[in-house]
Amino acid sequence: MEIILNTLISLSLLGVVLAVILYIVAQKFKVVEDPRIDAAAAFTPGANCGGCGYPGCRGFAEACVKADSLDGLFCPAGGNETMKNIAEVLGMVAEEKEPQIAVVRCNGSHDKRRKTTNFDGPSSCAVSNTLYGGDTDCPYGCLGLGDCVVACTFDAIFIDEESGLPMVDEEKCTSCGACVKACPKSIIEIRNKGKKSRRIYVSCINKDKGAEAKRACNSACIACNKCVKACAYDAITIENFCAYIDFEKCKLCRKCVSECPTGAILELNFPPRKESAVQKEAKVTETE
Amino acid sequence: MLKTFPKGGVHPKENKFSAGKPIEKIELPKQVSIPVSQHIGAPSEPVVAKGDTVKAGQLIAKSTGFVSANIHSSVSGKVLKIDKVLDTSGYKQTCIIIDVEGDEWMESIDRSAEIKNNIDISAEEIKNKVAACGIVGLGGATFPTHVKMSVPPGKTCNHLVINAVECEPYLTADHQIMMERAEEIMIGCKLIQKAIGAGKVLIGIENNKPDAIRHMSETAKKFDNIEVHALKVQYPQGGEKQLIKAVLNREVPSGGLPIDVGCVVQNVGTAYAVYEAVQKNKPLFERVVTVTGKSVKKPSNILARIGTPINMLIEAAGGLPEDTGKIVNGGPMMGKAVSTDTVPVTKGTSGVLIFPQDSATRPENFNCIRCGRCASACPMGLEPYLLKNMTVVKMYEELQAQHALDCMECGSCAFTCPAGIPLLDYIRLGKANLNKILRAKKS
Amino acid sequence: MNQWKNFTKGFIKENPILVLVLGTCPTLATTSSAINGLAMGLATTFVLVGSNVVVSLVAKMIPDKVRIPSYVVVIASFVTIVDLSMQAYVPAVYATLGIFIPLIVVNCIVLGRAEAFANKNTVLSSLIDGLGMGLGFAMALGILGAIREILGSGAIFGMKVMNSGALVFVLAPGAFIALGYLIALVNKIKK
Amino acid sequence: MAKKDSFINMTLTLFIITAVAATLLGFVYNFTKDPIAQVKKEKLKASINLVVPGADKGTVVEKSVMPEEGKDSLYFYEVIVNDVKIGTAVKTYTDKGFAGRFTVMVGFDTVGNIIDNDVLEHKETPGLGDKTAKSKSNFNSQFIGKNPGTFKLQVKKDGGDVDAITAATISSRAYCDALQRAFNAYVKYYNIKTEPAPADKDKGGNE
Amino acid sequence: MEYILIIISAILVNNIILAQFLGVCPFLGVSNKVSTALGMSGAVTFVIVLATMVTYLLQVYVLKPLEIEYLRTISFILVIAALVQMVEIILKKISPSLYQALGIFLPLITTNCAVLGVAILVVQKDYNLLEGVVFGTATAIGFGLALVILAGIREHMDLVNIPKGMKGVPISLIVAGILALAFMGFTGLV
Amino acid sequence: MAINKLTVSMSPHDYGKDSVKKIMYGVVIAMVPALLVSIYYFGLDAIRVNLIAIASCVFFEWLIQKLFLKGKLSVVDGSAIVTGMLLAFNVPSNLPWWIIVIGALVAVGIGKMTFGGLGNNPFNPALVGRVFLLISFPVQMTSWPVVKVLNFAMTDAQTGATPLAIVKEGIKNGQSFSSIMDTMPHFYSDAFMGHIGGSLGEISAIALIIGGLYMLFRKIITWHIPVSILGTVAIFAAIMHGVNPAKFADPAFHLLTGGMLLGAIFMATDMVTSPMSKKGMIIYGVSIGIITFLIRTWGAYPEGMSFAILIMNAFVPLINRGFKPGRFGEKIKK
Ligand SMILES: Cc1cc2nc3c(=O)[nH]c(=O)nc-3n(C[C@H](O)[C@H](O)[C@H](O)COP(=O)(O)O)c2cc1C
Ligand SMILES: Cc1cc2nc3c(=O)[nH]c(=O)nc-3n(C[C@H](O)[C@H](O)[C@H](O)COP(=O)(O)O)c2cc1C
Ligand SMILES: Cc1cc2nc3c(=O)[nH]c(=O)nc-3n(C[C@H](O)[C@H](O)[C@H](O)COP(=O)(O)O)c2cc1C
Ligand SMILES: Cc1cc2nc3c(=O)[nH]c(=O)nc-3n(C[C@H](O)[C@H](O)[C@H](O)CO)c2cc1C
Ligand code: SF4
Ligand code: SF4
Ligand code: SF4
Ligand code: SF4
Ligand code: FES
Repeated sequence: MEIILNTLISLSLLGVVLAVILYIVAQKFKVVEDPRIDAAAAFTPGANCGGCGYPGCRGFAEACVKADSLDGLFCPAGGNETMKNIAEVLGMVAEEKEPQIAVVRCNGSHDKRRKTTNFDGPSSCAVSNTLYGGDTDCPYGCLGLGDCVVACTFDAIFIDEESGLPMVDEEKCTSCGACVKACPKSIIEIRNKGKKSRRIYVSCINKDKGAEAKRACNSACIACNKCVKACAYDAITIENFCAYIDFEKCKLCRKCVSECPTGAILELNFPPRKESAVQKEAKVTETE
Repeated sequence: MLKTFPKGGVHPKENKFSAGKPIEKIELPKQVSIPVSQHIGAPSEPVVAKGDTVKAGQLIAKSTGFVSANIHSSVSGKVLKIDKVLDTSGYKQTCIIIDVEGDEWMESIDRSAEIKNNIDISAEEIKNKVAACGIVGLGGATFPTHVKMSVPPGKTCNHLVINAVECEPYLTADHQIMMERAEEIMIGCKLIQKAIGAGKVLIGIENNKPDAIRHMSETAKKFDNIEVHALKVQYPQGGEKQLIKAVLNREVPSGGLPIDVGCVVQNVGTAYAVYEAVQKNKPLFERVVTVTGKSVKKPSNILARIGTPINMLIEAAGGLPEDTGKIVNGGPMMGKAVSTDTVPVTKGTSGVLIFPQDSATRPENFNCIRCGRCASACPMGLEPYLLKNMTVVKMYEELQAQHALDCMECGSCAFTCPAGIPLLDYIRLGKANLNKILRAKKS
Repeated sequence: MNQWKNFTKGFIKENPILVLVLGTCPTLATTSSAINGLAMGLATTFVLVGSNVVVSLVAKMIPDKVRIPSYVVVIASFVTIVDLSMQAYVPAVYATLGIFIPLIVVNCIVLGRAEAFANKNTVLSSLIDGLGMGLGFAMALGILGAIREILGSGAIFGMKVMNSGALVFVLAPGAFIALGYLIALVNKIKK
Repeated sequence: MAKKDSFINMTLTLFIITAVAATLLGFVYNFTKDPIAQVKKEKLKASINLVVPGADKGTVVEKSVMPEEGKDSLYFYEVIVNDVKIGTAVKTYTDKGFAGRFTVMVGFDTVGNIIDNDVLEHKETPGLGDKTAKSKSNFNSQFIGKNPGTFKLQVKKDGGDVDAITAATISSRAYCDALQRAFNAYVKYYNIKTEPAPADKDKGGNE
Repeated sequence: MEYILIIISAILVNNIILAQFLGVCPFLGVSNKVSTALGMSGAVTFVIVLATMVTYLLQVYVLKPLEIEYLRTISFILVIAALVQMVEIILKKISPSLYQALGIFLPLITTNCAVLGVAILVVQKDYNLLEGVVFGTATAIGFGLALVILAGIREHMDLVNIPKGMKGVPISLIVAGILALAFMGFTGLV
Repeated sequence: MAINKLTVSMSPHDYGKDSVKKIMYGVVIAMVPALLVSIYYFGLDAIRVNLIAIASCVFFEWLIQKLFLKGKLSVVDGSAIVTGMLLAFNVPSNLPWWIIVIGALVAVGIGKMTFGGLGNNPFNPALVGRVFLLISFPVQMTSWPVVKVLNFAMTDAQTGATPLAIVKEGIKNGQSFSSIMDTMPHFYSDAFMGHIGGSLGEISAIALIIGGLYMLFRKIITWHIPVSILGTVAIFAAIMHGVNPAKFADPAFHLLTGGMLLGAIFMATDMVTSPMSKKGMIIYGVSIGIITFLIRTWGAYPEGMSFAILIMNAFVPLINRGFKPGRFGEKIKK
């Protein structure tokens, strides 16, 4: 019995003493940290991809907690769901964002763009780009060395063997924008995913006059203005000899696609067209 | 013991095939395309329009800022168009394209052969003339010479160092110009010396050009305060910081300029150009270019007009060899490979080098074996393997801490690496990205 | 939560050693043979289950600043119980596991589970979590023990299968190396 | 979810938890105290019994004896069966092992013959030095029945009578050293007369 | 001499991580950068030395006289837990940057086997207070040494191409294994 | 004239002549004298051990590369041959073949390829293999066959101990250093030529020194590491020998025996696992010297070179961090 008593007294005394000390220390060195940061961070995907523009997921959570509203704060990897969760924790409203995806705006596959030189150097677009415009005549086009592939933490982008161009995997892409930052040619753009994942965009960013662009690449945008005229919604503008389709305005009517003489406008995930007359017409213009 | 710089450096095979070949002139091209940006600094602005007729030496593009340079026509003819043309940098650039009609020079240019050695002109006027004639550094960096001549207030310059080491293998343009135009060069030196107020002129020449050392020393005797220093052969002695260290044993501080240790460095070719500009009123529209290579039939030193496509020079040197694999504008250590043989000669073109197929590609590469040779070879005392790795993993802050910006891109590291790692490719990228970040931070 | 999933997660998906890499010290120290590893694993399982249950019961009442001390007391009580009982009833096993029994108290997974799971879940879930984690731990220890025993002394569960082994594997370096490759393998399999 | 930290509830919580734990443990301890003591005793007994068979049937008297050489004392366990001293187990040690201290239990009969011996603790290399243990090889059976007074406790390489373990001469030597220490102390303590120890204390000897 | 032997033994021969397997989790966890490894070593040294002293007193003046030594584990760990908690609270206040860097690993010191291990070893080895403190400090230095070495190697490996599957924990363990192999060379120094 | 597609790359366009391959094969050539001596003294066994070690190293490197690592095959670079040869040099000539194969697997598999192959390994592969074997198979690894022409005593069967072990044991047993040396007449000249017991490649000082000079001449290594190791050991040995000549061996003995020269010339100099800067190399060498001397004199093992090098390998990243080359223009702060 004595042992039990000794045990009881000494151990609980120890407990009490430590509790008192801890209390005092805790009082003396008080730091307040918002516990909501952890709560919010718990909802982030934890991929630390940087797509939100903050250093890592926790950094984003901190920014959300500090901000007055969630306007302008968005986690592309977690998407609307994450934002809803965070909003809930913080008692704010999340802005719904249309789902987005990366698109590669170069269509100059091997067969359409002539190679003029051999690049002898490390397999890196960024390195190649510090040297010269690229191993084809088009200094705007994709270098095909896959910096974007390396940058993507979600394995969502890969170089297609046949065309030598990057392809985006719609399932995996979170629109985090890492590839956009990685591409030294600024070829990749984050665009709205579109209804049923349907998108139309000009797959070219060259800034050269039509003739020159055409010389370098068969599917370059030659700024012929046909698409602009065809578009009933004013969605297409031409700047620096290159057309651009505003995804906010585009109604996915596909008229421009058939107008383009070089095939620079791409449509994705549309059902096949019924009549091929338009296409045929397009071909005729192309051969002219 | 011969003087040299103490740290790092390599000694590539010299291969000076064109040494001793007299400077020759070649016929005018049918068309020249003259880029508006042939120097470090802001591109110049064209002052001619399509259809204008121009004479050789006529101003065709005007300098657009303090660090910028005038550009003059190198031929007489008619402006065909102003368009973008692929230049030696590998990018398309605005060029003034002129159809050649003849070789009529501006009247103000003194074309006589007589050497004008009296200096009766003020420092200010020298600078103005140099600026007007669009003189830029011919040593490779093409930095506008009048800018260098304007010593910033608060600094004094007591030495003018003339860079005649020509440490790049293959190249012989400077060597040849020293053999043929020593006296003019000396007058050029005196002019620069006067403009910057330097007490002494020191000419550094590497020991592999004994004839030039002899000839220049002889000639220098006619002038006061000009000394010729023979230097041990070691690349990159031509780097200005190394040259100053070798000649004067002064170390330009990290991130500093030669003027911080009281020096200005000019290339011999630049000195000659200054002579021509000041004494003969001749703008910089032609320069000596070494055309050479292992399989080139007739390695030559050619006086070429700016804007001449390099294939004309190659033709003059015996034509493009069958087995050509790579054409380099400049020396083998720092020159740029060009993507076609139609790019024009610019003020910075010191050589056209033709590599046969078998030496056009880089050696087999392995993993870095951490031998540290790159670090021993680096004349700036950097650790190239580290800079490369940091670039790959994007550690830019660390890059800056490791003095990446001190790298002068001499290529000694990549030259010496037994694993064949393209160190400099990455370091350049790292520097470019780091500079981008620093610029963004500043603004 | 699906209790079956809760139970099985400890085996591969969130295996405390192979995936979470917690509790490495006893793992390395006691796996010089398969049987030692298993014994240690089971002892740990007992503590884990006990402490998980108690922690989930009392979690709501404990102020934050004394949370860890309190949990630690709970865990240590269980450990002491195991320690005393093993000394009394299975002295042979106790002899080899030596000082590692008291160290269960600091085995990161025990406190880790108390912190990460038990204090926000029900008693039942916590019990199952403890059991799953514990058995997962024991399994990993058993496997590692078996590997080291075979490579190190050419035996498995004490039965000789080879003439001799590479001694290193029963010593400290072999423990690290074997665990390293095992984790690499699991990483690969998980993918 | 957790309570706020106030002085009272921090102290109280920790108090209650420690108190409950203490009570519980107190009981467990009481419960296991005796079996543990038993186990410990048996373990010692067992090792004594190994070197002095019959010890389990008799009583054991423990003594601590300082040897002539060495810093630490040896433990003597006199085994008395039916009031007769049948032998003494000596817990001895050596510091000449390959990798540190070596503890050995050796049993002597009343005239100093070795009854049996075994390693208690060692740090030798597994597979080499650990062959000195009974379970690993029959190295130590060569000492059974020998009297160190006549049997020269040195490895053959050093001119003694002991067959060393292959490639573990150092451990073998150390083992002999431990036995010798035990023997010397034993002989001195009980004042037993044996034939003079081999005179030629040569290179194998101690300082 | 006694102390020197204790120090050599604790740092080189019986290195707490490489030979005794105590404190392996933080060894693997906080070794990705030399700077954090140094911070962690400092924190661990501080806690170990403090804990050794407190637990020693507890052992000698409470547990032993009252014959309740079986409470060693529970009372030691309680003391250590409270101590770590205290260090954490204080650190958060006076050096938020170090706190940030050590992050989740501070609480892990509680469950760092090394701390409790040293406290128990001091009692087992019958050291006196000074010996105990020397031993604790040396052990902590041994811990720090191994940690910093691993951090150095890992920092280097971040810059080169390690096979993907080996990155992180596996490669750290293998480095630790080879390191342990190398440290076996010190066998017999004491 | 139409030209073919030009190659475009960054400067420099000229490259030094040296390559990894040349360096590695240079090391192989430097090891030839030691190999010949080992054949002279150990006969065909020396060839057997070398062949097995080299073949298995190359094979495992190839296999692992093929199975686990992508990228081009690297076995041609010759580093596996060096590793194999050095592994062979570090084991007794009568080692069973399967132990050699295990050693090669550990050296190449654990020591090198786990880290991604040539250049990435922080530890010297051959030494990882050797120490692994030493700890795992101490009996086989420490029974050295006696060299053909027997010259000194203490040999019962066909195996004998190395001079280091003999001296260490003797001193532990209270003999004086000089009395032990008396049992080995002509020791110094024998050790210089290679007529002593030991691992395959470590016996002949002269052969190793020739190899070292060749590598210095070819600029494969620099003097810093070998000289600082040997110098440190010599100084420490001289001091201790001076203090107590009976208990401590003399410097020449230390330098000529065991893996001292092999380690200092061929193994500590492995560029992959040694520091980059000259200052770092000296720190590294001195530390190896100290640790070796420590282990040899007070540790349990008679030989400490392998351990010392491995331990210092671990410090190399820290040394590289601490000892940077002097930057141009940094000292001068105007
Ligand atoms: C690595 C390196 C090597 C150089 N080599 C030479 C050279 O051989 N000759 C030369 O005139 N300039 C060389 N330069 C350029 C000089 O640094 C410096 O810019 C030039 O001498 C200044 O004179 P300038 O402005 O008249 O060209 C080199 C530069 C670098 C970075
Ligand atoms: C921003 C900048 C300012 C410079 N200012 C001066 C100057 O005031 N005086 C001078 O002599 N050189 C000046 N220089 C020229 C450099 O000293 C150097 O000659 C030039 O960068 C090319 O040298 P390199 O060929 O060695 O690279 C300046 C260069 C730069 C980039
Ligand atoms: C890894 C290793 C472990 C060793 N372990 C022991 C040991 O436990 N006991 C021992 O006596 N010698 C040990 N040795 C020492 C050698 O085996 C030594 O050569 C031997 O003791 C000399 O005895 P011999 O004359 O029988 O060869 C070890 C040696 C090595 C390399
Ligand atoms: C001078 C020199 C010494 C070398 N020493 C060794 C060595 O001791 N062990 C080894 O495995 N490889 C050695 N190598 C080969 C190679 O560097 C080694 O296998 C790499 O560590 C593999 O990445 C050496 C190479 C050189 C050039
Ligand atoms: S493809 Fe681009 S935007 Fe999409 S996930 Fe990958 S990196 Fe992010
Ligand atoms: S899209 Fe950009 S980053 Fe991707 S391969 Fe093309 S050039 Fe490189
Ligand atoms: S290129 Fe830069 S890093 Fe390389 S040697 Fe030259 S200065 Fe040094
Ligand atoms: S020279 Fe090449 S192999 Fe050597 S350290 Fe530098 S990068 Fe690595
Ligand atoms: S189990 Fe020891 S530190 Fe985690």
